[in-house]
Amino acid sequence: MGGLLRKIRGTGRVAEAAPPRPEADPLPAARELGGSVQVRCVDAGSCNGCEIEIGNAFGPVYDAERYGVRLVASPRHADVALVTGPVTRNMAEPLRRTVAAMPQPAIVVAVGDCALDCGEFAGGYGVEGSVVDMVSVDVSVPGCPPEPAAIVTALRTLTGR
Amino acid sequence: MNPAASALLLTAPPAVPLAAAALHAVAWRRAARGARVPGPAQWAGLLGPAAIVGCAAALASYVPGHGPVTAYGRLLRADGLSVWMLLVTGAVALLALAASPGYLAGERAAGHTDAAGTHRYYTLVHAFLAAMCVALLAANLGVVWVAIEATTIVTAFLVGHRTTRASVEAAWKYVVICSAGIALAFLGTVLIYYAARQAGISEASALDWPTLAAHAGRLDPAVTRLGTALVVLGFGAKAGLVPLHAWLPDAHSQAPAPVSALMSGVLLAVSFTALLRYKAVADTALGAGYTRGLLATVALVTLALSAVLLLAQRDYKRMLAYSSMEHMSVIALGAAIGGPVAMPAALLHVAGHGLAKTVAFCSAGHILRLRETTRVGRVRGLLAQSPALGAVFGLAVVALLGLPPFSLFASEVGIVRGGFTGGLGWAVSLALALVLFAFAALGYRTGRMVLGPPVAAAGPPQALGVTSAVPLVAGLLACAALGTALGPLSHLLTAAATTVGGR
Amino acid sequence: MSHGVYAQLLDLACGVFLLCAVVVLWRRELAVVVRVLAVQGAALAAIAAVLGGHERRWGLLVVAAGVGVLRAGVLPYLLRRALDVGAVGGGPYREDVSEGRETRPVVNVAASLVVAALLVLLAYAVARPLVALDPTPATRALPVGLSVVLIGFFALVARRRALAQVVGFLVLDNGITATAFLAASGVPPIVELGVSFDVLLAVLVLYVLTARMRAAFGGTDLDDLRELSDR
Amino acid sequence: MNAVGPALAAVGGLAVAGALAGGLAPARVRPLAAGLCTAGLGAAGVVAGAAALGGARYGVWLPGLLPLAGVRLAVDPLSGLFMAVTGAVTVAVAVYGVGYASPGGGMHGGRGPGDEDAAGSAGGRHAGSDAHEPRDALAAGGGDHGVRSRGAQAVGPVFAGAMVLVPAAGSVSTFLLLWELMALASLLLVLAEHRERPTVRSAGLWYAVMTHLGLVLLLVGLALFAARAGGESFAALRAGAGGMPAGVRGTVFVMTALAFTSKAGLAPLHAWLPRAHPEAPSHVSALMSAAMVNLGVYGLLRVGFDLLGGGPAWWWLLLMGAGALSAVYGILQAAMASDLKRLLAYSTSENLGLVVLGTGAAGLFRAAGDRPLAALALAAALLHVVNHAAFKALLFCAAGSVLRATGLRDLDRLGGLRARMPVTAGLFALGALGAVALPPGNGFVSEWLLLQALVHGLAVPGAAAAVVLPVAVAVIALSAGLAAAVFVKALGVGFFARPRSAGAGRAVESPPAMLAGMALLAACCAALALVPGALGPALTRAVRAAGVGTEKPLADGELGVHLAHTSAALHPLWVALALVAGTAAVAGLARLPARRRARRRDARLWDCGGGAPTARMAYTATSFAEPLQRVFDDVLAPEQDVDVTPVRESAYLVERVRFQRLVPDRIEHRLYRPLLAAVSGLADRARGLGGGSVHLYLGYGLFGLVAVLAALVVGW
Amino acid sequence: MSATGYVAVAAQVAVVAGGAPLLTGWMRQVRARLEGRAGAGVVQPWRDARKLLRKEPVSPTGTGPAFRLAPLLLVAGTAVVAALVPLAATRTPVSGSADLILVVALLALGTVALALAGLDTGTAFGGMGASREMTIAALVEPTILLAVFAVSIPAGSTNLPAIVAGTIDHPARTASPAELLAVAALVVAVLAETGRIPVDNPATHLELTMVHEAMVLEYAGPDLALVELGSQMRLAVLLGLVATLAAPWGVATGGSPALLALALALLVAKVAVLGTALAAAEVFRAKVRLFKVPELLAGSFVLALLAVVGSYFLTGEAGR
Repeated sequence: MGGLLRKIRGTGRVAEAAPPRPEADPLPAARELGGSVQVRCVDAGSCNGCEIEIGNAFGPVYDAERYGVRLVASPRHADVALVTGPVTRNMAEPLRRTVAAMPQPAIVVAVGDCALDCGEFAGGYGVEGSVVDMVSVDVSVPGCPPEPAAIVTALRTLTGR
Repeated sequence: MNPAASALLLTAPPAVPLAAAALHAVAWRRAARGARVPGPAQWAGLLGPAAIVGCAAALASYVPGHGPVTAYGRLLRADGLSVWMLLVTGAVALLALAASPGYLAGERAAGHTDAAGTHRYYTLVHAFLAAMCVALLAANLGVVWVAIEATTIVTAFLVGHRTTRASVEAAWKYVVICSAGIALAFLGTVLIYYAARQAGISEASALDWPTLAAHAGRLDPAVTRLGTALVVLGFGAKAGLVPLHAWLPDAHSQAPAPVSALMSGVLLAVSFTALLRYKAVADTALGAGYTRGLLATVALVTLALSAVLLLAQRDYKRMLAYSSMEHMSVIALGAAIGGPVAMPAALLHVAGHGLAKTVAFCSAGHILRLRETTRVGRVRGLLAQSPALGAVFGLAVVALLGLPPFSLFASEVGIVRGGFTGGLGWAVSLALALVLFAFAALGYRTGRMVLGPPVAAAGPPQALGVTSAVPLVAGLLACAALGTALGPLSHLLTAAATTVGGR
Repeated sequence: MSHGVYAQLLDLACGVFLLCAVVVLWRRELAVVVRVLAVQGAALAAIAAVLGGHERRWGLLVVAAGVGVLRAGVLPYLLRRALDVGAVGGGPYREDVSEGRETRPVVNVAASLVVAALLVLLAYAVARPLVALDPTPATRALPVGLSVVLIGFFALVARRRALAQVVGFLVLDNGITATAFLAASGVPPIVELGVSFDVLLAVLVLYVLTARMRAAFGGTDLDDLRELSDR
Repeated sequence: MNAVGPALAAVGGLAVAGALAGGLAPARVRPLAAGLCTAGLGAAGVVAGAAALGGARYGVWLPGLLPLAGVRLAVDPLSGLFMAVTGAVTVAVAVYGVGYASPGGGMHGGRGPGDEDAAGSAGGRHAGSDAHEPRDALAAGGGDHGVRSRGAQAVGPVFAGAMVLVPAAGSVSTFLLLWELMALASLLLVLAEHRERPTVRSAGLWYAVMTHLGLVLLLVGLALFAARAGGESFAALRAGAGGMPAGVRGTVFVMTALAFTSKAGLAPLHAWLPRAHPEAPSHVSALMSAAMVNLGVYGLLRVGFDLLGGGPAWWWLLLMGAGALSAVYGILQAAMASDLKRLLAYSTSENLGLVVLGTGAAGLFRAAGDRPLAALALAAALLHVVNHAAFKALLFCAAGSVLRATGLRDLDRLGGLRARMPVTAGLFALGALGAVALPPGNGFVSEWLLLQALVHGLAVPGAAAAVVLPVAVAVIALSAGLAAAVFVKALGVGFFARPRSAGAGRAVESPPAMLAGMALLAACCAALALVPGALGPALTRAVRAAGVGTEKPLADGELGVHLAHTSAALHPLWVALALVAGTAAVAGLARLPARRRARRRDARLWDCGGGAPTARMAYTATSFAEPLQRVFDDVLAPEQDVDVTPVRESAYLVERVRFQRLVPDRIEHRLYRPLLAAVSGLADRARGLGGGSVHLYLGYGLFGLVAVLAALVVGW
Repeated sequence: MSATGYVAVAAQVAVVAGGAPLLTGWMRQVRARLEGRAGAGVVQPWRDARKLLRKEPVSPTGTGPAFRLAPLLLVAGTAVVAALVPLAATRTPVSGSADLILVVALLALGTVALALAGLDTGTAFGGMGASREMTIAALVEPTILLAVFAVSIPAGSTNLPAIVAGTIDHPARTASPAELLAVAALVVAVLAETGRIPVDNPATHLELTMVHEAMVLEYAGPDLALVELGSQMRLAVLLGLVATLAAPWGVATGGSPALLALALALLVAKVAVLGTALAAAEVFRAKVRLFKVPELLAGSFVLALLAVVGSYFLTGEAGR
């Protein structure tokens, strides 16, 4: 117990200074969210590279939470579906059902090249298509895998903070 | 009451059945093979019991108010106890003989008997009734003994009615065990006679019960104690009490249903009445302690034995026989306690048990005719297949279990209350525990037989004929009526109880 | 009849009476046992006659005669007829000889004699208060009556043959009647008449039942009678 | 001229009239005729009870009836309370019974061929008998047997009449007569559906033998009491009780307490309750659970407090022990039960356990001399009797209409009844609210009062109180918590979500008569929940008649429940209003910020994206109770066996797995099984006594003769 | 009853309703700071609530009135509790029936309503959450009531204002062993009741470990907002109750509005301190396996039992 306290006092604040707010005008749906975004990550068949980056985005260093973004367990609770990876044949129907389960206004963010244009896995026998083909994507974060900062910036455009 | 009327009232009960017996005996002799049994002759059989009930009712209205009635120079005497028992005998006989034609018709249809057999049956049953009436009305203890021995002899061939191996076995055991038991009773009577003669009572009235009861104080205690012990063993044998009880299940499972009804309902009680007579004498001679201890021990041992044997029983007629043993032990316990509550309760229990057991045995007869087996295991779904018979048999067993509307409940409560007031609390509690075993066993088997879905093998639903249903329902209603209100009979009951020590 | 002669005669009769009971237990052949039963009946009649003579009660003598005729004459005759019917068996040859003999009694003969002795002792102990009440030569012989009752009952229990059991029953009954005579010189006549009539009827019933048993079971061995049981 | 006399006469008369009507009327009109007589009978009972509660005393002696003893009636406010409760329940259940027994009505369920699921049908099935689906007599839709038979309809009014009259009995014999009449009538009613299921007969036998055991104990206890007190009427008992030695008073109390706690379904002698109630027709089990068990409590009060006039502390500690044991054990078994009526039966055992706990506490306080607190504890116990009668009758009637509509009792196969039987589901929910003892419900009021009595009991001197009372509070709290879990399971698993069997799928709402009966009971529950104060004066008089205390336990003239001596008070009406107003306000406020009136969208259930969730994926009663069972594993000791059938070719490929779990009744196993085994062993060995050989029988005779002669010689 | 009484009640409800999200925001902020993160700010829960209230209401197929009514009943029940409990003032119009047993029962009513809603959906998660929630609620009940029993002994009644006023008059009572044991037992019970770390992890995503969240997986939009507001208010009220029982100073016993304002301020401060302690404690503890929770609750039950028996033997002045 004591050791942990000393460690906490020692490390102090880990989160880096918040970069300036992105100027891009927020989406009409995002404006309704009013600075509170609840995110449900959906892995539509990614190689988990993007998942690691999303993890880092919510880690102490990038700390996406400080901008009002929170990960939640069920699409019912979520406003944003953070979709990664090319959509495999098995994940096509579940992805559609997850997006349908989210109450309006709902936003889909496609993370990583695979989500945009199937990236490395284009033409794979198991791949149904990219996320863009499957569901209407509002925001996309290119990169393989995209920087955590890029993901955080994308999310900040939704919260507006 | 003028002597002529009293003589008539006292001789009619034995005489009318005897006459009927004679009539049937003549018809038995002349009956050809296969001759049809005239219908009215069968229903004439009801005259005997009707006469008994009529005379008993007349006496019942007279005796409690004015004391005992005697006739033929004090040979026949009717006091409270004998009138009460006469009433019970008449009622049970009425039910049994009303059920007999139906039963015998079934037997004839099944080929077990023929016209001659029917006439022989009626002859012996009427003789049986006459003997019992004599046993009740006789004042001389010797004559009482002779009458009871006569009942054994007369019913021997009734038990052996069907000429099968089992009925011969039952008849032999019945005659040998009962005669041995009754012989002991006669030895006891002789010893009481010896003590009476030594106490200076004249030879003519030494065995006359009223004089004996009056002078009992002067009897020699040691001889009286030996005589009473032998009488309890002897008449106990005929009343189904330990140690010479073993004839009862065999005789009842083989005898025709109305006969076993008569035997269980009344014969056991008549021999117990004889025993009560001796108890009255012994109580004044030796003080109540001796007979109370002896009777209570015999009663509890019988109750234990019958309860345990009921638990593992597989034959429903033997089950009813053991239930008779159980109820006779409860009656014996009630008599042992004595006192103003337990003695009338015991006598009421005799009446209630007589009626309920008659209905149970007669319906068991019908069940045997319907399903041709006496095994409890092979009779299923009775209520589903013939509702009336199932209901009557079920209600009869409910009465025997001592459940309320029927009189056995009131009498059992009376005996328990009397027991605690009379200081025999421990015996009564032990008895109740044993009765609980019997309750469980009887309830389990009756439930198996009566309840459950209709069994295909048992054939189409069969209604119980009106003629055979009427006596059974009448029996149940009488038992229930006795249970709710005694009405005019309550004076007779108290009078009967006081004659044998229910002070 | 002087007092001494009366006492000796009475003791002689009682002695013969008790001896017959023991012999019934001792011998196995039914024919012999029936004859001993007749002798016992005669002894019983003798006891009654001696008592009647001593107390000058002619009624008692008549009763003694009746008892003699019944217990020494009629009943043994009935038993012999039942035996012969069994023996003849209606065929050219006699039925197997075991019918006439008590081949395997429930209790072997030696043991039953010991038991008989014990029962006699018990009878004497039980009869002590009876004798003490009125010590006359007659009442002093009461234990004999009681012991014959107990021996009769034991014979009833220990015999396998139907007729042997009937003999046991009759010995038991003789004992009781003897007790009655010795104790109070006989019960009132109508009771005595009724009792005798009942005993006669009982034997008649048993006679008919033996015939039926022979027809149903093919023999009179009581061990066959085990079908009615709770097992 | 007080109304008790004529009302009692009306009860008796209508009982006989109902019996005749039920027995003789043609099949079509029989349920109606018998039902009306029973309802009239109940109403007369309520009138008599109310009059007695109003302070009217009544006594009558009828020497003509009941040979050797005569019938004596004596009514005082304590018996008035129980007569009123029994009467009210009888009226409602009679109305319900008319609908329940009338032919036709809802679609008849019964076991659909297709839905025999392979998963273990586990839960509280008692050992031995396989639980093939109980075909409801009416579901078979036919004939003149079961509930509509002549016998059942004739015995119904007799049962109700006997129950209403038991509290009016004034002497030992009358009490025993009515007690046993009630037992016999209820036995015949339990056996009404003997054709449908084999388990009915074994339940009937258990019930008959245990009730008779109760009668034997009662008979011995009261006969000893009457003998020592020198009189048979209650007045004589009351007078003679003082002079009796402590040992006799103790024996009388223990004997009668065993009998009465057995009738109230408390732990050691409760084995009949979870068997008889599920097998009885539902309106009969409603009457048994809501009225008959109360008479066990009435007996305890009448003998313990009134006739014996209280006793030493160990009496009441015994009662509190039994009450606590059956409260916790009953509710635990209820939590494990998946048969709805068995669940309700065990819940009855729990609630009556709490009532007896309160009664024991009252006795303890009285023995310690603290009369006002004893009065309060007893008032709490009596109020809980009334509350329990109301909500348990409602629950059993609702369970009956579910059984009638679906032919099923097993919660694992029900489900989806809210959509198909909305009114029954709503009424069951109201009853469940009462049973879970939470604020707007009526159960909470009496349990709150009971807790107040125990909490204030610590002032009573004596170390026993200091240890026993906290444990009692813990027991009440644990049983209340578990009761909440039980009724969430019953309501949630039984009525919500989708049907898990064809029978449940075909359910249709019950006929109007049944709904009317249930509505009547619901109204009683609501009234008791919102204005319990109205019963204050009646409770005070009943408590004073029981001879516990003269002070007023509850302040008069209050709608809520005010304790006379302390500042504790409860206003259920205000709490309910606050909750309703709060809910409305929150609903209004929540809609405020949503600017556009968004229409409520119907969406598919969230299934993690996989296939649509089927009915069998929902939680059943067994799975709902699994955590609880694992927590109380050592208390319940469930028997569980899994048999795996491998494919013939290879042992590693599994063809079929059969899982079966059974939560046995441990008290029954530990107490009854060895007893039954011993008795049947004894019976088999004793069979030899009736051996069959003539020599053996004559041997008995000779042995008896020689033994008696030897005894005489020795001079015994 | 003076006007301040009504004002006090209204103020209490307002403070609890408004302050609860702030309390949760504050606790998340403390936790973020301890974990080196920047944290979303104290006001974030308000923003979440506002956003959720504006979203589109969704009712899953096959759900009935239980599903719709549960959130409303949860919030309303907690609001009534907030009104009853003397967080700020002891003499209010409702203080007559402010009974501790009633308060515990009202909170249990909210749990039962939510469990029924979980079962109403008919999904596996709903049933699982309901089953576990009811199991834990059943085991918490004895602990809470025994703690109530222990706390009520010195005051001689379970009426909350009487207890608080009594403790204010006799400050020594708070230090008595019985009171300490009772408050310790109450704290463990509060953790179990509100589903905080050792018993259940509010921020978990693993459905199989959830207890409270599994029941509300199907809620969306306004219903979800109410459910979250309800559980936040429940946490705030319970911490307020613990604070009032453990350190009742500052609760306005008199009638003046100034004292009321001071009391409210002190209430917020005390609850904030307790919130900080709870958040900090959560950093050091991990969620306990479901079937270890009964052992935890058994421990707290023993504490409560000792409190009751102890208070009887030690002080012995169990007043009426």
